[in-house]
Amino acid sequence: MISNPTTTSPANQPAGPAFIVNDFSITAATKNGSGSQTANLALLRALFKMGIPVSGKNLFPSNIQGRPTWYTIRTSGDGFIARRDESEIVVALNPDTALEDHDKTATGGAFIYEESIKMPLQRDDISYYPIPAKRIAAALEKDPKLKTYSANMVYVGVLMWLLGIEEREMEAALMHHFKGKQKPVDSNMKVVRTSIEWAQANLTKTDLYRVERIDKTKGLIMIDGNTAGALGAIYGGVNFVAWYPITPATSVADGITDYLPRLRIDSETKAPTYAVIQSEDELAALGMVLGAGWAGARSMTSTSGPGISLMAEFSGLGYFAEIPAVIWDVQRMGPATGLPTRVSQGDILKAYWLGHGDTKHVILLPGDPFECFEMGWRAFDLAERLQTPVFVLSDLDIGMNQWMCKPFEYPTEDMDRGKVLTAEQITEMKGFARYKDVDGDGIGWRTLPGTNHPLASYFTRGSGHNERAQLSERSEDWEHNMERLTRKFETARALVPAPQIDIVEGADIGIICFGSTMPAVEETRELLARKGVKTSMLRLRALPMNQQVHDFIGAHKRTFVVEMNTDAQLASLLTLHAPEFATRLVRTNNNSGLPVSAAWLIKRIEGAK
Amino acid sequence: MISNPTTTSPANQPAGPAFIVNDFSITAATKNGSGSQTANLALLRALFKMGIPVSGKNLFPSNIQGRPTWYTIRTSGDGFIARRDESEIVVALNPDTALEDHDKTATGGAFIYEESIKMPLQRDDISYYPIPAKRIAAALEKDPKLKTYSANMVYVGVLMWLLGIEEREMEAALMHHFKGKQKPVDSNMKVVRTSIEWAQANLTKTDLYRVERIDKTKGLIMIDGNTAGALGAIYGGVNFVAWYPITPATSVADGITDYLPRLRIDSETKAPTYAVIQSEDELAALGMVLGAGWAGARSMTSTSGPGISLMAEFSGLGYFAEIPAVIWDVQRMGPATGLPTRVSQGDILKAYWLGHGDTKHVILLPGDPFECFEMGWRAFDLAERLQTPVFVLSDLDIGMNQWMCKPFEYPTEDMDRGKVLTAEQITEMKGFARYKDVDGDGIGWRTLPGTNHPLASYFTRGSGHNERAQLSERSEDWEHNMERLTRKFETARALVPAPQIDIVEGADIGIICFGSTMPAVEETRELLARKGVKTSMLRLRALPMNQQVHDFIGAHKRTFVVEMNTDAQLASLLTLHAPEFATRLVRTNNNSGLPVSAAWLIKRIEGAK
Amino acid sequence: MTQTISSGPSGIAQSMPLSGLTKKANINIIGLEKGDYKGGDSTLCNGCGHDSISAQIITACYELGIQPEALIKFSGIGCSSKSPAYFMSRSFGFNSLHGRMPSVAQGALMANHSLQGLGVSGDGDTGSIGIGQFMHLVRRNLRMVYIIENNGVYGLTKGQFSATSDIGQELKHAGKNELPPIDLCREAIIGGCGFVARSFAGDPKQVVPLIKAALRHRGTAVLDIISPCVTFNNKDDSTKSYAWGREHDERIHDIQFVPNASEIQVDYPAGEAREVELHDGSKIVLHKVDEAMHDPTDKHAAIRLLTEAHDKQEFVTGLLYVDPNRENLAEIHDLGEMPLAHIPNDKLRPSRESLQKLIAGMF
Amino acid sequence: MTQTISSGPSGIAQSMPLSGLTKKANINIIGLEKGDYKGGDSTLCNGCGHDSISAQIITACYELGIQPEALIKFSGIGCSSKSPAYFMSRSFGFNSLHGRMPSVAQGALMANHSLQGLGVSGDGDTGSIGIGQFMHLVRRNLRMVYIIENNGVYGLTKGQFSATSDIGQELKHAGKNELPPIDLCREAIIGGCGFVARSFAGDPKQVVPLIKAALRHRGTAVLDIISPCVTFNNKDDSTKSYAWGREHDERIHDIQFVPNASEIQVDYPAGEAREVELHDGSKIVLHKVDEAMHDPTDKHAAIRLLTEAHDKQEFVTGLLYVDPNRENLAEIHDLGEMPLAHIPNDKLRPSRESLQKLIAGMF
Ligand SMILES: Cc1ncc(C[n+]2csc(CCOP(=O)(O)OP(=O)(O)O)c2C)c(N)n1
Ligand SMILES: Cc1ncc(C[n+]2csc(CCOP(=O)(O)OP(=O)(O)O)c2C)c(N)n1
Ligand code: SF4
Ligand code: SF4
Ligand SMILES: [Mg+2]
Ligand SMILES: [Mg+2]
Repeated sequence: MISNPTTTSPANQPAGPAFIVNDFSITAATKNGSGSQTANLALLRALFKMGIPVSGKNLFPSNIQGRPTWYTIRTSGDGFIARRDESEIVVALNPDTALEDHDKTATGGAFIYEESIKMPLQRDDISYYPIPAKRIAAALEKDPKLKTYSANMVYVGVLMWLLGIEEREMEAALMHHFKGKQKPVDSNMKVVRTSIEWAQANLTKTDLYRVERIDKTKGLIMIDGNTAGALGAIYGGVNFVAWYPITPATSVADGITDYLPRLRIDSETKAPTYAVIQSEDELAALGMVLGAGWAGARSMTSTSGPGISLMAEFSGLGYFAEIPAVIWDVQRMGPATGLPTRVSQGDILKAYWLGHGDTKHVILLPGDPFECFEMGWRAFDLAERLQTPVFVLSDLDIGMNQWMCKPFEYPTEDMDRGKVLTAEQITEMKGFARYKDVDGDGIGWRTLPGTNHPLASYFTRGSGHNERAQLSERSEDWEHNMERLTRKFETARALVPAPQIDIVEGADIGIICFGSTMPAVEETRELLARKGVKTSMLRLRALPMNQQVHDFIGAHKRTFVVEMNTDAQLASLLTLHAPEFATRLVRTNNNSGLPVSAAWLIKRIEGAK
Repeated sequence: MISNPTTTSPANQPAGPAFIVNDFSITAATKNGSGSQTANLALLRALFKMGIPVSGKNLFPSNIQGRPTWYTIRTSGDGFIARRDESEIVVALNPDTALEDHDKTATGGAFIYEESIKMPLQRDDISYYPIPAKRIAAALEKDPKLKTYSANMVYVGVLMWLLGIEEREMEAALMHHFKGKQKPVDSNMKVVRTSIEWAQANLTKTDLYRVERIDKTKGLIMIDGNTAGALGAIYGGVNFVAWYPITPATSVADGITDYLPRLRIDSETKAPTYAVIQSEDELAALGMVLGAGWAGARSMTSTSGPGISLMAEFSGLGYFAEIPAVIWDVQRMGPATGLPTRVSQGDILKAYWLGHGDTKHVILLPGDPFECFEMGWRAFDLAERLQTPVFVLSDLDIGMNQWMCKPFEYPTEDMDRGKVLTAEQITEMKGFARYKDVDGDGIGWRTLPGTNHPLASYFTRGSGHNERAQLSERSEDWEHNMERLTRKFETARALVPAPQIDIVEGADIGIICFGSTMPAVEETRELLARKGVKTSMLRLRALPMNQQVHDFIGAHKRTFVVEMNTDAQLASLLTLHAPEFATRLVRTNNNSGLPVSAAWLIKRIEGAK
Repeated sequence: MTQTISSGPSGIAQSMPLSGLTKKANINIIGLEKGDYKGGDSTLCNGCGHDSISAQIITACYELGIQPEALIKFSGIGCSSKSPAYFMSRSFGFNSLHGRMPSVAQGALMANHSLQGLGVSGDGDTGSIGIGQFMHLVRRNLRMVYIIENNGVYGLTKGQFSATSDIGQELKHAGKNELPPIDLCREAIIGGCGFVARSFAGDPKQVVPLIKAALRHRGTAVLDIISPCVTFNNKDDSTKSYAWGREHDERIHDIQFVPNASEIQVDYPAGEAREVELHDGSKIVLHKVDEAMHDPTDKHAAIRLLTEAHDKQEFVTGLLYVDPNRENLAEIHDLGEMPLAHIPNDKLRPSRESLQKLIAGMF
Repeated sequence: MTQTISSGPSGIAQSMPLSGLTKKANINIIGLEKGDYKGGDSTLCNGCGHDSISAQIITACYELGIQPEALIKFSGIGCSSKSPAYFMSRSFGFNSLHGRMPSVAQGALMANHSLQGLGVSGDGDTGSIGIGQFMHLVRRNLRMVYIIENNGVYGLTKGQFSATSDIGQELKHAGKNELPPIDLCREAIIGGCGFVARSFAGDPKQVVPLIKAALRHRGTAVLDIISPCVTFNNKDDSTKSYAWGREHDERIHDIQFVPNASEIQVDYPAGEAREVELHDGSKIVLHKVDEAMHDPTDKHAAIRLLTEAHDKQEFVTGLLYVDPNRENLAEIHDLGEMPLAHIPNDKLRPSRESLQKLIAGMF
């Protein structure tokens, strides 16, 4: 391997003030199914390995092959990883969108396009770089199937030359991508090197963008939230999973299915300590999960909007029969089938109240893959402690995009299996009453099916029951039980993860957000701070909300509620949580289907002034 | 027929101040499946025909035979028809509950019991009347099956004697019950007359309750809300119904199925102008209803809580694909299976937001059978005008109990079939765009499948689409479409039935309610008024709410929100509707599963003082 | 106006082409060109079996002279369910919910039973999440053509097992399938379906006549068409792959559709022919191609044939079972000629007097 | 502690009674009296077929010496689904949602496959809303006994048609049923079920041995028991009514359960006997009672028998089909002896080191 092959890259000439370093976005426009993901992820990771903070956002269609796809990589020396609205470096490999990609290229930017694409190139505010991607690929690749694939590695090479991306980090990135298999790495590097050489020989750099090794990613990892959630569940001891495929949640179950055999085979018996079932639909998925949770397993499912709707009846049963279960909802754009490959936070109010009658649910709100892992295991402790379904609301952006984040933290607490009575205890107690609030926290003690004691059993049902789990239609029993469930919800309020709060002295403006909007909010606050505008922030990490949320709103003149949906669902929940401050809440919602940008948020906040 | 056989009734002796006339409750305690419904409904209607305002509340178990059932008839010269908490006249035919029935009898009241029931009778504050119901029935009835049945008519006779209920009105009531069939009327009257004679010969009246003919029911009818809703739908031109059985909604579909053949056979072709399908479940029911509504039928389903949960996904599709449909939800007590034979208003918030993502629905809230009929037909006009599913939220009390109300009013408006383009119009317009807001009200023009024009067709889908109904994943198209749907919801706000409002000069107290709590609210206001406490009232008749609701809350120091659920769902919706007045709302909810009483409400209002 | 477009329960018999005619002219019997039957551009993968089926649907409807506006396209969710957007743009279409096409179709076609229904679903859409609605649709015998584009995999969600996946089939994350496939043809027959056929997307010669015959059927006509997913399920060891299909595709007979009113069956010598009369009077002529002659009116034989093939993990193609005698849903409900959706308002709202009478009985 | 209560996939074989013993003593092999198997007071109608079945379940479990705590009762919603509250109070019970018992049972019995599952459902619960979950349960072959208390009507909602109602059957509001009934036994066989039987609630002599045999089966055992609804479906013209049952109940053979380890079959002379070996080694001995001898290992014969009976609207009772060879769901998932629900926490959470290794790969 050549020690430093890219010294000749124009980007590596002594900079001069004009160069813009580590602070721009690259967008590659291709067709889905053409294999550009390898190219894009390799670019992303190579930059990451150069110590440059990056984020990658994949904008893909809801089909399998041939439709326009855009992958945007943001580099930011400041460490901002939110989506930006424009791109300076644009790679156009898809003729269908080349013109619009061309027009969208930011002033001063670079437009790199497959030479065979014929189009008017009349902008004088950007640099043009035609590249023979197809020709180079064809020359190197015999298998026709693989030709289009290799064409992607050509633009990787050209970008490396253009921006000064280090070859050894690219090789390391590909090594990571191909899980250490040398063969594919070599064949890809061959294309990359050839392309670098071609660029060196045929192109002259006229734009001003380049990257430079720094050390702002030390100690961080790069991972997607669905894989993180899957691992979190596995380290949380999940041992029963029933699920039904749906974008963008499928990779949660895939991650679980892939990692379980490696991590969870009983070392003595060699038997699996788990079972994963792909059910016939979402109703069955949650039905199985409740059955397993009831019988004592750590049980979960993963789905998205349409599945949440189909789980409404079983969610109500889980709430009322008080059965532990974990339900991951990786949110996509609704209503209805909506936009399966676009992000949204449109289920938060719906999941909170899912099910007819007086149901309400505990919800966890991870803000990045690090929290997907943490809430992945914590959800089971909460579900078994509270004996109720616990929802984890992630979204397509966290779930399917690569995020830079802290390395996962090994569970800090032992598993909490909740209130379960053994046969011995029942003997001592001379029986038990399943739904009696013996501890005053609203949570009864349960027994697991098979507990070998004549007084251990009880009859679980979704219809009205008394403390002994016997069918009852008496008003007193019904009211008594509902009061206990309300008390239990108060217990939950105290147990769920507290919000992340940053109160700034003298700030009139508060910002409340949750989930994947966090990076845009952080960037916004930093940029406003630079302008001397102080803001406080509260990131909600769970429902129900606690007193801190109430006080936060009370402590600020106006609080902007940042969320990605049409009806300002979180703003509604906050209004109900803190009615006396209702008028201080400013609906700040966006439902474009794209992750929100700091530019948008700043406009909304300044516009509200 | 004997002109006035009951002159000898002690109740008919010159009154004397001591008698309490037309102002007490009668409760008959029997077992379900024993046929006591005939007896109770006959009593109810006989009193009604005597001009005495009455209401009947059936408290029945969720099984078919042999479990305790209580039927309570309230007589009220004042015209109060809300449920009362205690009963003065108690009939005990069910040994299983006789003791508790005995203890519950109001002081000064009468306890009438089957002689064979052995129990301590030591209260000196009530009158005792043992009756040989079984013996008389056995003597008159050969068929063993019918013996228990006839025993019920014995207490009818005894009550007639005891309270002075007129025999000819009883005969008329039975005639009504048996739809004019003389035979069953005669056999029942035989038991009744024998029992009257027996009572005359063997009992001495020692209590002070009796009835007296007045004319406070003139021009009123007595009917259940489900039958009313069924007829409303038929007069609204329903021509497709898909439904799945569930208590307490089943009698809506039964009513439709029973009346359609009489009212809706095409006089020329003799073909039915309708189709009713019992589907395999609620998902299929709403799927069929949406298919039919889309194709141009006036289409509806009826269900209760669990069915609402199962309809979540299709409701979202109906909202987003913009398809007219009518969904009746006769509410029962939830969560989960809950109490199928107990009343609740626990679906209002759930139905409003049914479906994942940003869905919200138009909801009608009938207050009595009269409005069930009116909203029964109006719902179709709204659904077709607004091109969206319209929910009608009734409840078990309105739906299954007999209510005294105004006679149904024949539809005051012609059918509104909404915006539908013909082939001719499309020729003129040279095509059309299904989801274009041409009129500024957010409602596009639609065509019906089969419209014979090459440009008439469009492709309906639940995924993101542009104005031409083509699949689109572009942010602008999505946002544009969601903005139009929001605009359409504003149109709905103006179109739905306005609330019923009664503002009282100088009243600080407001009361907001909806549905079956109306009678208790009216009684409460009257009784408070007599004490000099002024109250205003707003009865919500639909969602979304309009400005009047907002202003009403603003116009009162405190507004009590009366509803039957655990989580004060309407109070939540009002908080979101009028956040600046949020703190003026007083949660006044009850979830005992029984219709609320004025006594309870007065306590809550005075207690809040 | 829509009264004129079609012809009620008896299908679109009026507009049936005279034998052979359509073959010569490049307009069909109702004066339309094939282009009038085309749809939007497909977004499916190159070589997807579903696209071939779309082409065959177009051919069948064009050759039969079906009025595009008189046909409704239905589907659920999936790659297969996207395909109605890729044929017959002049027809109305309803792309419903995953597994719920049957209920939507029942509602729409009961509201307007004069229209022809053609549904396209997938094996996951019908066999997994949708098996319940499928069974009940078939039981009610709604008049519609129900095409299952069966690739034994979930395409749109990138390759999971469906209820028709083979035992032993392998997929990236899921590993090896160990559950027996559901045979949707057998389910249909047992559910009371009167037209059940199976074919292979790569065999237009067999598929087109089957679709034509299905369009003539009185009730629900189920076509289970093996339609390879080139992207996620085309290993040669899979029964749903092209390679596999070509080898194992075991014919029982091929079919020539003979429209009404045609007397002579030119190229079908008597003796070898066996006729099945459909409800609208048109006939299907079956030709024996090998000794495994199958009588499609014999339910027991059909079930046995399928059970044996199923146990061998093979599939037989052709018309498997026909019973034109069972009433369809519209007939069961005694619907008249006029579709419910066209009944004028004055016939939908009973008279003022009728209401007065009812109220009189409520005092 | 719960490890001790039962015995993993091979059922509760250890605690099996010696032949005849249980008949004499009034305690069974595990020392329990029949009273230990009783449930709460029934709230069903007097004479409801479901109550007879509850009694027969009690008898079967008592005579087999099943540990009540080692059995889970499941049900959906309906009168039938209420009945688990009326037998074996010492067993855990889960009265789930309408039509969704199969999914709940799959979850519970995969979480603890050492327990015996016994589900009670209705024809509406299984055949109408629940047919989808039923088909997929059978396909997965979960080890459980699945009893359908089939009365051809919705009892709890006061008499509507279910998917198993007879053609021509009449009901108050709904009028006449014109749709063919779904035969749940045939569906089960085609779905891959390895134990399918039908009987009649009024025939304990046949029902009890069938339940016993079902409790021994390796996978899903489906018992469709005709169970008359005296209140809403007992017109003598209904196939589900007592009167009808007595007349038409067409036997194919009666069954005597012979437990393991019993050598002599006292009252069953050799020669007339035909044995089917179940997975746990116990045998079912079939006695031919008339010329219509049926071989329950012959799938084709079973399907044909049912198809003929179905077309005649008759039903055959007895053991219809047996195939003890297919792996059950727990076996397919290679579950070990220890139920998932009993695996200690330290085996559920991988080591700190393993996480460090994974993270190292994410830089
Ligand atoms: C309720 C619901 N669950 C899951 C999905 C995700 N989903 C879309 S298509 C599909 C499977 C499609 O498989 P199949 O019917 O075989 O069609 P194919 O793509 O193979 O043609 C699934 C699970 C959905 N759209 N809706
Ligand atoms: C989702 C849902 N829909 C409807 C109902 C109402 N419901 C209760 S039992 C029942 C039918 C029961 O029929 P079946 O399964 O045959 O049991 P049976 O009462 O006849 O024994 C119905 C429709 C319900 N409980 N849940
Ligand atoms: S993924 Fe498979 S089924 Fe879907 S379009 Fe591609 S080839 Fe066809
Ligand atoms: S209604 Fe029928 S099924 Fe229900 S308990 Fe009564 S007899 Fe049994
Ligand atoms: Mg498929
Ligand atoms: Mg039943």
